[in-house]
Amino acid sequence: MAYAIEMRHIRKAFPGIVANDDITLQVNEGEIHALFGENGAGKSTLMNILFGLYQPDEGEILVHGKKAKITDPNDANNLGIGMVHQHFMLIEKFTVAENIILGREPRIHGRLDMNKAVKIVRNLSEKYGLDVNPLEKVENITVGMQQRVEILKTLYRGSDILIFDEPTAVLTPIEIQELIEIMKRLVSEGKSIILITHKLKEIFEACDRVTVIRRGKVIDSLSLGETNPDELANMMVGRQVNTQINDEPYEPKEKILDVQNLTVLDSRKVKAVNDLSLTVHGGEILGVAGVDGNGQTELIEAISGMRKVKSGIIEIDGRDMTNHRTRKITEAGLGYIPEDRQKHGLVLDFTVGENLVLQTYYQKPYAKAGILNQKVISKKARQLIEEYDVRTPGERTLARSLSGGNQQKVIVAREVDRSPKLLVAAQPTRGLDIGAIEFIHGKLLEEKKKGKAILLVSFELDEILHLADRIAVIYEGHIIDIVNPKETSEHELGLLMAGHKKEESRE
Amino acid sequence: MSGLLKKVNWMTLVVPLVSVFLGLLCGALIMLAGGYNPLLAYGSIIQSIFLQPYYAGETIRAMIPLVLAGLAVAFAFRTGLFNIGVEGQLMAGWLASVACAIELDGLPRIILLPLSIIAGAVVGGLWGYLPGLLKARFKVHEVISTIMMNYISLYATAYIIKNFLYTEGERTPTIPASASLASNFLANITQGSRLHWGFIVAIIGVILMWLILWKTTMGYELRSVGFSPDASKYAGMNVGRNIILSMAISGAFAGLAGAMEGLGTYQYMTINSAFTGIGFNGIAVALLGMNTPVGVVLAAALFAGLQTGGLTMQSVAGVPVELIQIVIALIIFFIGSSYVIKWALLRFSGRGRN
Amino acid sequence: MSFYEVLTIIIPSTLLTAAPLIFTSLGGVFSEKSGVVNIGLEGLMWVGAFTGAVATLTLEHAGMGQASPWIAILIAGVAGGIFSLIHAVVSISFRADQTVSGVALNFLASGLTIYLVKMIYNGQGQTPYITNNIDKISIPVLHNIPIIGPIFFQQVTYTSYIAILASFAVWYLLFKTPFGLRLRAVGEHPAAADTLGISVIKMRYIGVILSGVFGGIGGAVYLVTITSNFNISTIAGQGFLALAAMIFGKWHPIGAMLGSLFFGFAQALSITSQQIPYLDRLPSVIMLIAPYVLTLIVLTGFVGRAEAPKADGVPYIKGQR
Amino acid sequence: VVVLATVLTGCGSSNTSGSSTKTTAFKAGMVTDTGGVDDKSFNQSSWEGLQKFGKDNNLKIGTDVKYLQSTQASDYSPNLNQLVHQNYNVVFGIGFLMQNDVQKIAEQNPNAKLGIIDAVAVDKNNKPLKNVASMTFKEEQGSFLVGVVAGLTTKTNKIGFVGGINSALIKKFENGFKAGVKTVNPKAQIYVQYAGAFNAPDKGQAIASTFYTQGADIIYAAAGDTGNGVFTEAKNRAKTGKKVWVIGVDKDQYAQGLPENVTLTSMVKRVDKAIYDVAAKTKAGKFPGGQVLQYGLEQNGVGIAPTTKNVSKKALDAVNSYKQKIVAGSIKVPQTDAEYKSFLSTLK
Ligand SMILES: Nc1ncnc2c1ncn2[C@@H]1O[C@H](COP(=O)(O)OP(=O)(O)OP(=O)(O)O)[C@@H](O)[C@H]1O
Ligand SMILES: Nc1ncnc2c1ncn2[C@@H]1O[C@H](COP(=O)(O)OP(=O)(O)OP(=O)(O)O)[C@@H](O)[C@H]1O
Ligand SMILES: [Mg+2]
Ligand SMILES: [Mg+2]
Repeated sequence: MAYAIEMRHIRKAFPGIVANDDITLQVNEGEIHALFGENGAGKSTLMNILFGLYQPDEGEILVHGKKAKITDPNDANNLGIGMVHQHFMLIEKFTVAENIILGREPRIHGRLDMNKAVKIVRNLSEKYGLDVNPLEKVENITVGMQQRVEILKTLYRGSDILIFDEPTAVLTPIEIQELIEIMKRLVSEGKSIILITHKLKEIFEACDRVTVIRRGKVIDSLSLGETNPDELANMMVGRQVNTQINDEPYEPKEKILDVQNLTVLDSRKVKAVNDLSLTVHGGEILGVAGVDGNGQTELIEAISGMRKVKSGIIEIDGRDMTNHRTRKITEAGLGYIPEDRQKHGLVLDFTVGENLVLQTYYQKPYAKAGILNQKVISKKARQLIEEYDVRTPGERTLARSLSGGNQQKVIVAREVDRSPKLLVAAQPTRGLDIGAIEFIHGKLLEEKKKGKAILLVSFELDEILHLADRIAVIYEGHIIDIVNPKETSEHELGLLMAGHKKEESRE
Repeated sequence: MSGLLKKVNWMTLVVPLVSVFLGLLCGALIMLAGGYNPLLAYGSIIQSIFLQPYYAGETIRAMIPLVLAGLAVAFAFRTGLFNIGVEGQLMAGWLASVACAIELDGLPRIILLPLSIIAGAVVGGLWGYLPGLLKARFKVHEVISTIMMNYISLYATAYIIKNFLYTEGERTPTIPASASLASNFLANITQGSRLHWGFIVAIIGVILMWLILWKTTMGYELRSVGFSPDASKYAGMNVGRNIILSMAISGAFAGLAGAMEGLGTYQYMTINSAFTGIGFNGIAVALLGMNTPVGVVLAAALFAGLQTGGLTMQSVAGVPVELIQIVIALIIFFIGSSYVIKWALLRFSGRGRN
Repeated sequence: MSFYEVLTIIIPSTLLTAAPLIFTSLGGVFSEKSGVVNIGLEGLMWVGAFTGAVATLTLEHAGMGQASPWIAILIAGVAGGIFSLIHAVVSISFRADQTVSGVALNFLASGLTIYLVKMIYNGQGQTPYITNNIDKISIPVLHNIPIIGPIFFQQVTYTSYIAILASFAVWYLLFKTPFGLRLRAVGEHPAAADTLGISVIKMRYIGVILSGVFGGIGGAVYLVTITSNFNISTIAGQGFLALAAMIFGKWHPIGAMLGSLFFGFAQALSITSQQIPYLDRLPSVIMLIAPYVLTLIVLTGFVGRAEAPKADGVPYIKGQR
Repeated sequence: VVVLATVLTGCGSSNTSGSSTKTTAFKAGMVTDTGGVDDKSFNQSSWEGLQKFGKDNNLKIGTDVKYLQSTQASDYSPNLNQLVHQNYNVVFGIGFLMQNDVQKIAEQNPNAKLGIIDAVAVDKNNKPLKNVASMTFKEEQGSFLVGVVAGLTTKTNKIGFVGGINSALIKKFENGFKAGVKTVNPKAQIYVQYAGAFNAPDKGQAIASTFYTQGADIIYAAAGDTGNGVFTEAKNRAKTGKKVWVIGVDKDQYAQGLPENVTLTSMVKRVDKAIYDVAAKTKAGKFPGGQVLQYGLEQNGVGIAPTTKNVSKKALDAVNSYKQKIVAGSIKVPQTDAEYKSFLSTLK
């Protein structure tokens, strides 16, 4: 029987890099096929080719056994191929319905027929159990719902082959479960799905078969019965993976971060952090677990002085830092690895060197009396590039042209090198491949050894379970419970993150 | 990789040259279409500005405000801002310097002259400060706000002159000699052109911009905020302050340009019923100069030469002066399309690479 | 003068000065909604006014009489559309900075039109006067309506009403038709539109060309109703005023129309006020700068946030990450 | 023709440029302000005057006799310089805006001969410059006469005056005009407004619209291109059947009032005459350097337009008699607001 999708010997090169190198991908009718690989392995590129956004340099594509020429998304749509993109493709000012019908608008004598559109959307969302409000503006709906809109877009176009590019990266554990349900339902409706993800767990939960790609080449294509997580992980990176574990003994030193009854409003003036208290001691990693949107971002922004504190106190190393300027707080000993490396962590159009002194450019020895000392700066840069093994032609290269993982390394180097008393790390490994993750985890543990206090915020439960000495679970803006990783389970954490607190909770 | 970098640098030099060439070429074609003789026309320009001291002098004179206006635009560009308001800031600075010179007549030269120049810079700076403030506080896009400020400046300066500094001939009184940049010496060696000491100010401006942007922490912050306000904020910089600062400095350069006209070229300010055009030319100069101080000087030289020479071209080859403006416009278009020019050049030089 | 008399003077001249602004600002709406900033409106009005003059003169000469200015307006629209192609090519296909390209467009327009005038009218810096301009008239029947008749329907030109109707037509086109939805989509999130098979390039070209057509019409209307000859000072900032009106109207066709009317009113008042007791005391400069100051105030958001299309001014490059 | 001229000028300049001093024919040149030689105003009539001079002395138009157009104020000086350096025997600066540049260049080139319109060129200590002929006009006298016409023609006893830029020069037009009106029609009411620009026909039209709506039936426009807006408005009104008049300025603007025929008369200012006059004197070796030549009624430097189709017999007679009086000096026409005040008091 013919494959739903068969991509033969696809090659695609970008300036300076071959993204896809003789890739062959075969997806059976009615299966969920996982595409698994490091960042930059070439997954998105391959899918963008399948969807007609890029043209392959070589190779051919067969859809349901028939040769297909896909030069733009229209062709893909006509062939029944739909794609849910890694970065959502939604127009925030438009309503859900408008976003879905865009490009194939129902009309009555040349005019938009919105009523019909709304009806269609309602029917679709009922049929597939994708609950959305057609008349709501996209800017006002949750990420999870936005993703449902993306899926509906493809269904509205009658796609029977759906591509999901890293759909779970932006989702909370609960939403992830829902999504997996939805995908199974779609398959049972006779659709075929290609799922891109970095998360082994999901692959084994959701998929039938998997194709592993590394640096643009297909390593293997096998059904999940025949393999196991470790094997896949090794295939992906091409070597033995040894995940870092926090095996250091836990002996907290003096209090470094002390947050008391903190209340912070979010941009919509709603209490995002609500009477929250926590402390972090030297020589410990405090993991903050929680579903996205429970106040993590606001908490960190408050600590780093990026957001006004409504009430409460923040003390760093015994000094009151409540509502002080970021610069002052940094100087008081805060190191900060922000959530969005490209937007907040780096000046992409600065050189690597300039980025490495982004926090210290105005201090001796990098500057005297307002005059920069280029020599010292580049010397320092070269040293850090060496030390943190940042893969870059040199310190004069623009940060923009660095790869995601290497960009993150630059930030870590900058923040850790200042050896701050308190290191706040938000999603430090999001979207990175296992190699880079290893490296960064290693650095965090080193700092702990040095007796620094580390506040680690992450949506990846296993990351927290691996690294944290204590886990503070945040729910609706306050710490619902603090648990010991050695004695807790994903199940318990899941419940806490969902707001269910057990009666006999440990201390 | 380093090879690729070299190619890029090579590009940044070639693109402006190609653009200028193409601009002049199109200009020639237009002249042919109009039945004029391009060789005679361009010849007359070169002949006049290189062989006749008067026009050489006038060219340098015209360069002075162009350089400063160009620096103003370039400086803002470097910090991620597009200052279309140079025109208005220039007029504000022009009036301020002239007013200062007239009102404080009697002060000794060593005080009055610098004071008048600074007055121009300060008021020009203020005129840039406001859009900066609006952007920092209310996210008002500077392109729009500076356009609005241009017209406010145009009408306001006219009103002030009319009502407070008026004299026969629709202008302010002439400034006292003690505040003048004009120089008989310079005039004499250039057959009585209006060349004045302002060129020193322009040179200082060029050096200043270079120092500020690349040698100081202030410049580091300005560029950082220009490239990425968010990252700068996370790095503890005061984004708003830097935006305002940048616009103010840019405006100050523009104000200086105005002061040069007021204290140097004219010795007074006329009631302008339309814009001087210097500000808009400044945009072209900055772009052609790739927003680098030296580039700005070279670009200013080209445009000043074209405009001064254009007058000779009019009388010798009979070509309407508007042609010069057309050529300048075309050059901007070509510079703006550098992406295509690079692409084309790479195609041509492509054979060499695999 | 009685207050009523003042109205019968100010309102008609408001309508008169507003008409060109309305057309041009509608042009601005088209291009910016599609995601292309258009600082070049001024230049487009230059081209429109120039074409309007030359075309009318030619048609008059060909004996078209009263019809000449009307046909000329349409020709000017075409000319504007063609001229705006430069902006489209440079800023959409060649990915030049849209503001830069717009500035250059203004340069080119003012240089080229005067150059051409000198070509066509052997060396003269301005065109002759057209004899058939579109006159201010009293609208039949309507001007007899008591009270409002003399205010709104006397000493007016049809172009003013056409302009106002046009703004509603544009509103309908942008917000009630698939074309409008797509145009706005391209201005908000081109990549999204692209994945849905909408050609971003094509839509933006259409947006810019339409802005050229309307800008051209605006310039021509200004010429045939007000100046009736073209010279270097015919178009002096009306294009930027239209730009301001568009922003003042928050990138919305109806808003742009109201903004234009308001600016027209400010100008009319700045002139008539000098004949009105007490008002004649206040310096006319206040009225002159009012539109610009008010635009700034609007932008500061005191009058509600003005939201530009999200991708306004951002060149679209396929597959850029 | 253009091409030919090009080539001629081409070689013409190549041997005059530099410091060569060989000058064959007599050469006269002028520099226009930004208006250009077709501004339907004084730039144009200056050029007409110079061309006539050229023809009468069969000099080559475009070379021996030529003009340079300025596109911005900063062009005046280079343009004037260019003609001086090309050894033109006499170089005219058109308009008071050029006063400063003319003075400067006159001082720098003592043996160049220059002329200036509407201004008096003086040196540092306000002495007339030896090598500049200053040509001024008694606009108030001409304006007085058209004022008389207006005063005798108005039916509504409401008359308007639209000025370009409120300056001493235009004040002469205004006060002369008002004086003329009041002299023959004391109860006439006069609206006065300045557009603030010589190149804003839209403003001119709006002001005219205001005046006419207020009941004025005659408007005197001394406003250059701005005045064209007044014509547009008048023609509009005429088309809708209202009888309104415009009084033109500088040249005989009768033709511009057609086909609706709205031009009552015009106050002509014979700049062409002055230019021709000075050019001729110079050629004859009698360059009136250092003199201030005032062109008034008696020199026929100003006056009412030759076309008098629309002027009543009665008005024409009045005009002639007043002309006598003014020339004779028995009427001193006011120039400034102050003089106008005292003039009014003498009327009572
Ligand atoms: N438009 C582009 N221009 C240049 N290089 C590109 C482009 N798109 C992708 N690449 C490069 O091609 C390689 C494959 O990129 P791709 O996005 O397919 O990786 P990926 O597997 O999707 O990684 P991730 O998991 O981070 O999404 C990467 O090195 C990437 O940097
Ligand atoms: N838009 C782009 N244009 C040109 N080159 C790009 C682009 N995006 C990425 N690249 C190049 O592709 C390479 C890989 O980029 P990418 O961001 O995919 O890194 P990655 O493969 O995810 O690495 P890591 O796993 O460390 O994140 C980088 O060296 C980068 O220079
Ligand atoms: Mg990546
Ligand atoms: Mg990807």
